Amino acid sequence: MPITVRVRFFARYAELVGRSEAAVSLPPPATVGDVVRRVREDLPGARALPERPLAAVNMKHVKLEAQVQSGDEVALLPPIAGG
Amino acid sequence: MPITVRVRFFARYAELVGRSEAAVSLPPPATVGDVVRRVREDLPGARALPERPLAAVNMKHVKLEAQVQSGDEVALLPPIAGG
Amino acid sequence: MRSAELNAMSYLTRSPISVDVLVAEVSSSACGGTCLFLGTVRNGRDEQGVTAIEYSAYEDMVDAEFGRLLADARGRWPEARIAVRHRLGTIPVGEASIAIVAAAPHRAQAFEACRYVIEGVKQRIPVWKKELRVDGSEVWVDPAGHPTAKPSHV
Amino acid sequence: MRSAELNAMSYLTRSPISVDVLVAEVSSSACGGTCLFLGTVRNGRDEQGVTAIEYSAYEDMVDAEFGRLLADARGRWPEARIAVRHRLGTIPVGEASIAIVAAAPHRAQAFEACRYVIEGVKQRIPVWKKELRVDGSEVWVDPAGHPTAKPSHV
Repeated sequence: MPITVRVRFFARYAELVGRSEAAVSLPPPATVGDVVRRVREDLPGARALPERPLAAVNMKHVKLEAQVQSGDEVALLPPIAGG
Repeated sequence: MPITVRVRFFARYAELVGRSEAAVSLPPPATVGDVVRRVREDLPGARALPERPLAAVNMKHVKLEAQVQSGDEVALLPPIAGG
Repeated sequence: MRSAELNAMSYLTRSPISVDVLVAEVSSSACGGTCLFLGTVRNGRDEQGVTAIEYSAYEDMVDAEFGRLLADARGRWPEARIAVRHRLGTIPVGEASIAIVAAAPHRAQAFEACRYVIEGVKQRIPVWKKELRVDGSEVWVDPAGHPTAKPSHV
Repeated sequence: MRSAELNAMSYLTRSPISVDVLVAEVSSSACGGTCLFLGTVRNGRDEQGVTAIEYSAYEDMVDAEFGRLLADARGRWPEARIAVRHRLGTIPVGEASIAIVAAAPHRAQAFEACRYVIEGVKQRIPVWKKELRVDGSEVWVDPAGHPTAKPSHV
């Protein structure tokens, strides 16, 4: 039973990938890093994303080693430039 | 030829002395400390002033050892409470 | 899509930030010191003909992360009253993109809490900016040359 | 007596302080960070039924000393733009007695310059305050239990 997560792209990453979100499925167990690798392989333009971007799961900052579960919202975040 | 300075009192010190200024004459050479001693001796109520108050001469903070000259404005300053 | 709505409960706004409103939110007779920080769009020595900056965000996460950041600040300065507003959209040079206000019984707490929050914003709050230049070009701002650095609290 | 006049060139005012005016005085497209400090009359845990504070000053010296203090600050942070206003007279609880604003290209300069000026005020600027209490009594405020301490810069 594969894990399916919703991946969201923001700012420059959304421009690079040409979309703001995608559904990604992969076999368990899977980490955020696995999601990133799958995205970079499967989505046109996603090769331009860094191999180790900032990431959040369900709106919390996480390391790329964090596990993901079906239904999670995984966000790939360009370098933060708020304020 | 005595030195004559204008002494100014502020806030609580003006209340203690019952006036906001006084002319003080004393023999040269004289320091701010000499002015304070003379004030405490001569003016009613001035005994209640501290022996070593904050002081300014011509609107600059000074030590009590600073020399005074005729025409100087010597101010005795209660503990600063600005802001 | 919930992130498109900027409602009254959000730390985000698309309108100019009112300093008066923010200061009023935190004012209290128990507080003797208030520190306000305003971040404004700059066209200075390090910029080249910037006319405005377009701010975008992962809006739901901004609100969640601001909630955690302010909870952290309140844990450190329990007596501080803190309010924050981040503006999104196109902001012209000279106008504020962020305002943080911290009121506290004593000034040291107010300064420290305010500074803590803006430093946290720079590390944690998922907002991005694109410089709009006089020549018509647009450039994403990559702060401080740490393009893939992780926030230190992760 | 010149000290009775509070003219436009003074750092002193007898009216409520306008934060907007002060921020506008320092704003510049080269400045990305602005830090404002407001000192407000407090009726908190450490006070007993304070309704207002009456501020008085050695007014000519306040202006002279503020000039020196701001020159010191500008020497340390040459890119900072700093404005300050101290209010005198009877100020009710919750209203500001002092406002200091520092704008600078980067936020650290703005915070540091603003903090430097308020710390200098507490040490150097000859202003005094008398608490007016609900029971009708009046008490001169002697800050921090150092009644005859000299400012450290003397």
